[in-house]
Amino acid sequence: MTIKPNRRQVLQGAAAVAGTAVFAPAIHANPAPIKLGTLASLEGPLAINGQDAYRVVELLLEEANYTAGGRKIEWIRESSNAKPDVALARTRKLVEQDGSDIVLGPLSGAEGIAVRDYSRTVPTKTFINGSSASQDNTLRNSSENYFRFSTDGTQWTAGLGEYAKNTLKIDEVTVVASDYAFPYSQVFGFSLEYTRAGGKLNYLWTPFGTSDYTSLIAQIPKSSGALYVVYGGSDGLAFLTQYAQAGGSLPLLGGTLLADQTLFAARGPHRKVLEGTVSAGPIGDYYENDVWKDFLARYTKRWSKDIGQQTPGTLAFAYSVNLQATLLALKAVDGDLSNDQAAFREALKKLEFKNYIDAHVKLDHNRQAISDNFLNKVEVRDGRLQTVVFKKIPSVNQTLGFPEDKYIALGAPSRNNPGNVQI
Amino acid sequence: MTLEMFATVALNGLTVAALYFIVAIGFSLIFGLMRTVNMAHGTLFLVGAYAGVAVFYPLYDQGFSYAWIVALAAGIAGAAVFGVLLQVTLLGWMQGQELRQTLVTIGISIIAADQLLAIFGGNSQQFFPPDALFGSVSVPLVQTGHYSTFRLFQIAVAAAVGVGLWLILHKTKLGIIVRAGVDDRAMLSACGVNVALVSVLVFAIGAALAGLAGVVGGTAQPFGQEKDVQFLLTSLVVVIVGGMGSLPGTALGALLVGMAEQFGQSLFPTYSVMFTLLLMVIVLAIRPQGLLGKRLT
Amino acid sequence: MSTGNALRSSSALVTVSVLAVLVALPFVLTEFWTTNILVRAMVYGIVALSLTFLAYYGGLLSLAQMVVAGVAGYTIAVSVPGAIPENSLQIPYSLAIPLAVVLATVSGLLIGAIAVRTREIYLLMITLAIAVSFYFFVQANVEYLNGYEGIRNVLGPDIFGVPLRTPYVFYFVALATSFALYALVLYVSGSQFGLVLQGIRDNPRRLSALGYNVAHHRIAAFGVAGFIAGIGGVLITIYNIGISPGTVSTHSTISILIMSVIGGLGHPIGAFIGAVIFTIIDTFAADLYDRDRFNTLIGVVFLAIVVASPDGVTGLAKRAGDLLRGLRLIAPGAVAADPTLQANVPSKD
Amino acid sequence: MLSVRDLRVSFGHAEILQGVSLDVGDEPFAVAGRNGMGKTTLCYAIMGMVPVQSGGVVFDGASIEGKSPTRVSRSGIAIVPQGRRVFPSLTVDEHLRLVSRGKNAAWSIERVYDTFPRLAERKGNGGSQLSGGEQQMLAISRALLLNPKLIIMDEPSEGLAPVLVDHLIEVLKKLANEKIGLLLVEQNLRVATSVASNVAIMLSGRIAATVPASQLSADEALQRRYLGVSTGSH
Amino acid sequence: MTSRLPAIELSKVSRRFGALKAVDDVTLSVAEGERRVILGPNGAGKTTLFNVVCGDYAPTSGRIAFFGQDITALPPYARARRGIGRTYQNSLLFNGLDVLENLYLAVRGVKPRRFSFLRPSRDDPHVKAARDIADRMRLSHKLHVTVDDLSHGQRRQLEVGMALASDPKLLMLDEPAAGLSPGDRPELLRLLRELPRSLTLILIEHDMDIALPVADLVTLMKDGSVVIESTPDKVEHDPAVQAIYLGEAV
Repeated sequence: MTIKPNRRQVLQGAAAVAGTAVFAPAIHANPAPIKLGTLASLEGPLAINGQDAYRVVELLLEEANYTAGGRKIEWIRESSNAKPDVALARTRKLVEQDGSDIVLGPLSGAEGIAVRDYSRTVPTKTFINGSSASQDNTLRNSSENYFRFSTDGTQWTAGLGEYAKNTLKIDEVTVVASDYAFPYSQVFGFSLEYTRAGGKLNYLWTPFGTSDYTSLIAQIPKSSGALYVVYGGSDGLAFLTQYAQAGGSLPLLGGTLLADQTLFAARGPHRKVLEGTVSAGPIGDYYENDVWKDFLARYTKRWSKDIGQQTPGTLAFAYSVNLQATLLALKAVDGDLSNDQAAFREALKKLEFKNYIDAHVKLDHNRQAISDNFLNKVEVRDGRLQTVVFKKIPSVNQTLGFPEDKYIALGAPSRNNPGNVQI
Repeated sequence: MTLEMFATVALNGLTVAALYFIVAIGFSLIFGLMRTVNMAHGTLFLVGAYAGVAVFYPLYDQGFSYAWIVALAAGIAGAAVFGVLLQVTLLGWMQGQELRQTLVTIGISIIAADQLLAIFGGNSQQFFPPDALFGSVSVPLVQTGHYSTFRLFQIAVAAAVGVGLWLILHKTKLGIIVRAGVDDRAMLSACGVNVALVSVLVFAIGAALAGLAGVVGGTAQPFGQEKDVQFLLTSLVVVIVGGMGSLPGTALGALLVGMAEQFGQSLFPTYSVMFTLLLMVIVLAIRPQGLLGKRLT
Repeated sequence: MSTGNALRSSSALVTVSVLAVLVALPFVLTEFWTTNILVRAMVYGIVALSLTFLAYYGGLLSLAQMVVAGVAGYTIAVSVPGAIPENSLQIPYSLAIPLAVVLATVSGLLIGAIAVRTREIYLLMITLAIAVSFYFFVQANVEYLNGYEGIRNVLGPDIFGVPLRTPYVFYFVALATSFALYALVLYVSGSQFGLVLQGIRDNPRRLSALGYNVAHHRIAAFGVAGFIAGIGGVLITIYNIGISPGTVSTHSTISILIMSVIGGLGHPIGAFIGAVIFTIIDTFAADLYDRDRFNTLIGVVFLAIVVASPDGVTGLAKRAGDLLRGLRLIAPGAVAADPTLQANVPSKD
Repeated sequence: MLSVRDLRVSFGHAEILQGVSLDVGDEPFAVAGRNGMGKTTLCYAIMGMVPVQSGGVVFDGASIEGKSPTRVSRSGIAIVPQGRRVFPSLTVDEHLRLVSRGKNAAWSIERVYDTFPRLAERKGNGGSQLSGGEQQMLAISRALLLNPKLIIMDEPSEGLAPVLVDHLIEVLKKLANEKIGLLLVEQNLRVATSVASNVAIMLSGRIAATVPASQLSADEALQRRYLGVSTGSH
Repeated sequence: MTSRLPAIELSKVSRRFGALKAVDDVTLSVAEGERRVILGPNGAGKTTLFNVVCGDYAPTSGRIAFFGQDITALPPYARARRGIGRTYQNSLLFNGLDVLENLYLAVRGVKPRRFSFLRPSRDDPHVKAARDIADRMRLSHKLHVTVDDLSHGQRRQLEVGMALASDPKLLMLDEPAAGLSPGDRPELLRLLRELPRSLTLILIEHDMDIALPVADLVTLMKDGSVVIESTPDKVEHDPAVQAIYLGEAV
C-alpha cells in the first residue's frame, strides 16, 4: 500500500494545472488519464445485477477504447453489498484514496441516497448514478453534483396502471410487494395511475427477504382481478414458484424487476405463471428497433459465451445510460475536468441524446432524466422467455406528468402512502 | 381468523416445520455427539443445493426424468463429502476446544459462501420437482381447497428422516455407539471403539442431512446468497427451543418455530420474526437447556 | 493490588508513546487514511472492545454487541433533527446521545438477562440468534425505523461550533473516546467488579461459594459492555451519516467478531489492533487480491488466525515477548471444556 | 503380561503419579491405598485416558504408553473404571451389544446373563435407572465381553452390598482361573487379599510397598498404617 | 462443646442422581466450635454431602439448618454470606488472578457493598485482611504471582486461605491434604490446630495423621449413609470401624 498524496496536494496540483491552462489552452497535452470509479454490488442479494452491470460497463468502455474526449480513462472498480454503510465506505475510497474524478454508481436505492448525501461533501467531483432507482436520489434534497440519466422506479411504472384498467378492464388489483423503498416507489406510481383510471386496490406487504409466501398467497382477496407483483431477485422467484405450486391463476402485472432477464435466466415452475405477465420498464428484451438490436448484438457477442443471458437486465441498462451520458459529456468538453469540473457538469446538464434502446434522454432541473418508458408482455420468443415491447410511453418525467408541487405534497412513497389517491 | 384461514396457516406451519426439522436435525446430531457448534451448517445446506444443481440442469435439459432424484443424491453426497473434509482437516484435531471449533466453522462459512458465489453466480436457483410432486392436490378445509403437493411431500420426507434416524440410533450398532459417545466419549474409546472415526461418520450423516435439506428446500423455495445465514439461524433457534442433541426435541422445536413463524406472518406480517425470537427467549427463561434437552451442568 | 493481566507499569511508557504517535498520525497520513481507515477502525473497534471485554474478563463470547450498538445508533437516528425521514422527537444531540447510551446499556442488560444462564457455545448461539432477529426486526419495522432503507442524514453534533464530521475533529473525538473507553476497561478490570468478573470467568462455582451472586455480575458485565458498544454505535451512526439494517446485519456482527479474534481476545487492545487490520484488508482487498473475492481473503485470514494463533495478533506478540502463558483461547474455559480432560480428573466421591 | 516402569503423571502443578513401577503377571495383582493416592490416575494412565508425562507401559511385549484408549483396548486391556461410567442412555442389553464379540467368543452376551442373572432381568432398563450394584455388574460385563487378556478394575466393590461383594469375589476368582489377567485397584482389603496374590500399597503417588496378600491380611498393623483409620503412617 | 443451637444440622437429607443415592437419609448435627471429621471409602457420599450443605446441589429431600435457621432453599452465595466457607478437593481457584486478588475476592464476598466499580485503595481494610490471610498461609512472598504459576502445595494453601478469608462460622475442608507432599503435611496440621476454637470445622480427610489429631468427633459414612459417629480414640480402636474402612462386611 503506497501512501498517496493527500487531497489538498492533489487539489493544489489541479489548481496549478488550471492556472497554466490560461496560457496553454491545449489541455490535451495533459497525459493524465481520467479516473472513472465505479460502484456496483458484487456481494449480497443483488450480486447478480452487479455482475451484469459491470458486463455492460466493460463492453462500453472497451468500445470506447478506454478513451473519452481525447483522454485515457482509468477504470477503478469497487463492489458493495447493497448496504448503504458499505457503499459509502467504498465510494469514499474511490474518491479519497483512488482519486476518482467521476464516480458511476451505485446499484440499489438506499445506497444511492447514501452516495448522494456524500456527494455534497465533495463538490469538486461528479457523481453519476448507476442504477439506484429511488425517487429521492434526485426529487427531494437533490445534490448539485449528483446526476441521474436513468429513470427512477416510479417512472418505470408509467403506463401500466392505465393499461390495466382501460385496456385489460381489470377493476380490482391486489398489490403484493416487498416492504421497502424500491417497491414503494413502484407501487406508488402504479397506484396513482390506476386510481386515476378508477380502479380499486388492495395491498399485501411482506418483509424484505421473506422466502415463504404460502400464508400471503392464502390472503389474496377472491375479488381480485389481477396481481401486481413487485418483488425482485430471489424474492420474486420464490413468490412466483409458490404461486404456481398453489395453482394460482390470476393475471399478473409485474413490477419492473419481476419481468427481468435475471429472473428469466432461472429455470423453474415460475416461468409458467410468468408467461403473459404485463409489465412496464425502461427496456424490453424484444423490441423492433435497430439501435436496440445492434446494442443487444454487441452485448451478446461480447458476453453470451460466458453467460446464458442474451439481454442485459434493467439495472445493467441503467448503468449503460449513465455511462453513455458520462462519455458524451466528456467528449463535449474534450476531457476538460479543470475548474472543479464546472464545464463537465454544464455539459452533463445540457446533454440530450438517444440511449441504447433509442429512447430520448434529457435532464430536468433536479438533474434527473426525463425519458421514455415501455409496456411489455412476457412471451416465448426464439425459444426463450422475453419481455416483448408493445407500447412506448414517451417522455415520462419524474412526477409522471402530475404537477410537481402537488406530487411532492403527497409525500414520499411508503407502505402507509402507497399512492391510491386522486390528484 | 376464519377456520379456513387457520387450517391453511397451520398446514403451512407444519410444512415449514418439516423443512426446518430436516435442516436442523443434522446440526443437532453433530452437536450431540461432538459438542461441535457447526456454524457452517447453513453452508452445508448451500453446498448440497449447489451440488444438486450442478447435475440437475444438464440432466433435466436432456429430458432425463429422474433428474431430481439424481440431484438429491448429488446434494446429499456433496454435502457429506464437504462435511467429512471439514471434520478431517480442521475440526477433528481440535476436538474438545468448542469455541475454537465454532470460530473455525464461522471462517469456513465466510470463505465457502464467497466461493459458491464465485462458482455458481449470484442468481437464485431452484429445482423443479418431478411431475408427480408438482402442482397441488385436493385438501379439505384449506383456503383454496387444494394444497401444494411438494409441500406435503416435505412432511413425508421429514417423517422419513425422523423415523429413519430414530431407527438408526436405537436399532443399529452404529446408533448404540453414537448414543454412548454422546454420554461418555472417553469411556467409549476405552471400549475399543474408534471414536474419531465415529465422529467423521456422524459428521458425514449430519452434513448429508443438510445436503438433503438443501435439495428439498431448494425445490420448495429458491436458494442463493444469504440462504446459508437464514438456515443457520433456523437451525440455531430450533435446537435452542427444542433442546440440543435431542431428536424429539428438534422435531418439537421445528414445529414450534414453524408455527410461530407462519401464524406470526399472517397475523403481524412485519413483526413475524419477533415471534420466533420471543419463543426462544421464553424457552430460555424457563428451560435454558431447551424443552426436551438434557440439563446443562 | 495489581490489575490482573492488564496494564503493568512497564507498559505505561508504551501506552504514552503509542498515544503520542496516534495524535501525530493525522498530520502525516492522507485524509483518506485518517478518516476512512483510522476513524472507521476506531468506531468499530469500540464495539469490538465491548466484545473483547466480555470475552476476556467475563469468559462471555457475545455476538449481540452490534445489536447494542444498533440500539444506540437507531436511538439517535430516530430522535435528532435533520434525520431523514423526519422524526417527531427532534431532541438535540446533547440529549439524544446520553439517551442512546442509556438505552444501549439497558439493552445490554436485557441481553445479559436473557443469556445469563448459558455459557460459551450456547451463549454464542443465543446471541447470534438475537443478532439475526434484531436485523430482521429493524428491516421489517417501517413505521419507526424506516425498514430496509434505514435512517439517513444523521450528521452529528457540533463540537465548540465545529461540526463533528469535520475530518480532524472526528478523528480526535474518536481517538479520545476510544482511549477513554480503553482506559475504562483497564480500570474496571482491576476494580472490585472486574476482579469478580474474572473470578466468574475462571470459576463461577467458587465465586458463588464466596458470597457473590454470579448471575447479577454477569448481567452487569453485559451492561458495561452495552455502555461501551452504545458509544460505539453512536459514533458509527454519525460516521456513516445514518443507520440502516445493513449496519446491524450478520455481516457486521461477524465482522466485529473477526476484528476481535484477529486482534486477539487476550487483551483489550486487541480489539483496536484487529479493527485496524480488518479495515485495511476490507478497504484494500480489492487491490491485493481478486477484486470480487475479498470475503474469501478476510475469511482465510480469520481462519488462519484461529487455527495458528487462537489468541490473535496480540497473542502472537505476547508469546514472542514472554512465554509465561501457554496457548489460551479466549478464556481458560476452553481447556476445562475438553471432555477428554474432564474425564481425566479423578473424581473421588 | 503388563509392566509399568517409573510412570509419572501431572495435572498442572500437581504431580499425581510420582514414578510408579509394577508388574502384573498371570496371577491377579492388587493395588491398595487410601483415597487420593493416585490409584485411579494409575488406571487411566495405563488405559491411555490421561496423558502420561514420562515412563513406560509395556503390555504383551509391546509398548502402549501414549496410545489412544481405542488402541490400548484393542491390544487386549479392558477397564472397569471407578464410578462405573456406564452409559446413561443405553439399556443393559445395548451396553452388551456395543462390546459383544459374537456368540463364539469366550465371553458372550448369553454367558454374561448366566453369570449375572440380575442383568438379564433388567435387560431393557437404561444405565441411569440401575442401582449401584447393577451398574457395577454391567461395567464388569462390559469389560468381559471385550474378551480382554487383562482387565483393570478400579474399586469394583465400591457401593456394593456385602452379599454382592462376595459374589464379586467369586467372579474375580473365576476370571483368574480363565487366565484373564487382573489389575485390581481396591480400598476393600478383603476383596484385594481374597483375589490377588500380591498387593501393592500406594501412598502419595508412589508404591510404598508390595507384599504377598497372605502377609497383608495377617498383619493388622500394616493394614492400619497404610489403609485404615490410624495415625502414624509417616 | 456448648449446648446451644448446633452450628449445622441436617435432618433426613438425601440426594439422588438418577437411581443412585449419593447421600441417603443423613441426619447429622455439628455443635458450634466442634471439629468433625468425616471418613469413608470412595463413593461414600462425603463430597456430595458438602455440596448439599454449601448449596451447590439442592437436597432431593430433607432439611438443613444453620444455627437454627432453615437454609435448605438458599443459593450458595446466600449461604456463604451467612458464614459457610469451604474448600474443594480439586482446588477451585481463579487461575488468571494473582494470590492477593484471589484472597481479596474471598474477603470481600461476604461483606456488604461487594458490587463496586471502583478499585480498592492501597489502604483498603479488605486488602489488608487479604494480606493478613496470606501471611497466615505463608504466601506473603507470592502475593503477585498468578495462580497458574503456583506450585500444587501453594494452591492447596491458597485454597484453605480463601475459605478462611471470609471469616466463616462454619468451615468445611474437603481433603485439604490431597496432593500435598509429606513435608507440607505437618504445616497443614499446625494450621488446623491454630484455628480459633469458636470456628466450627468439618473435615474430609484420608490422611489420618491430620484427620484424627484434629477431630473432636468422627463420622463414618458408607454408601451415602452415616454408619458410625464416635470419638477419634474409639474409632481408631474399634474393629468394626476398621472393618468398614477396609471393606469388611459389617
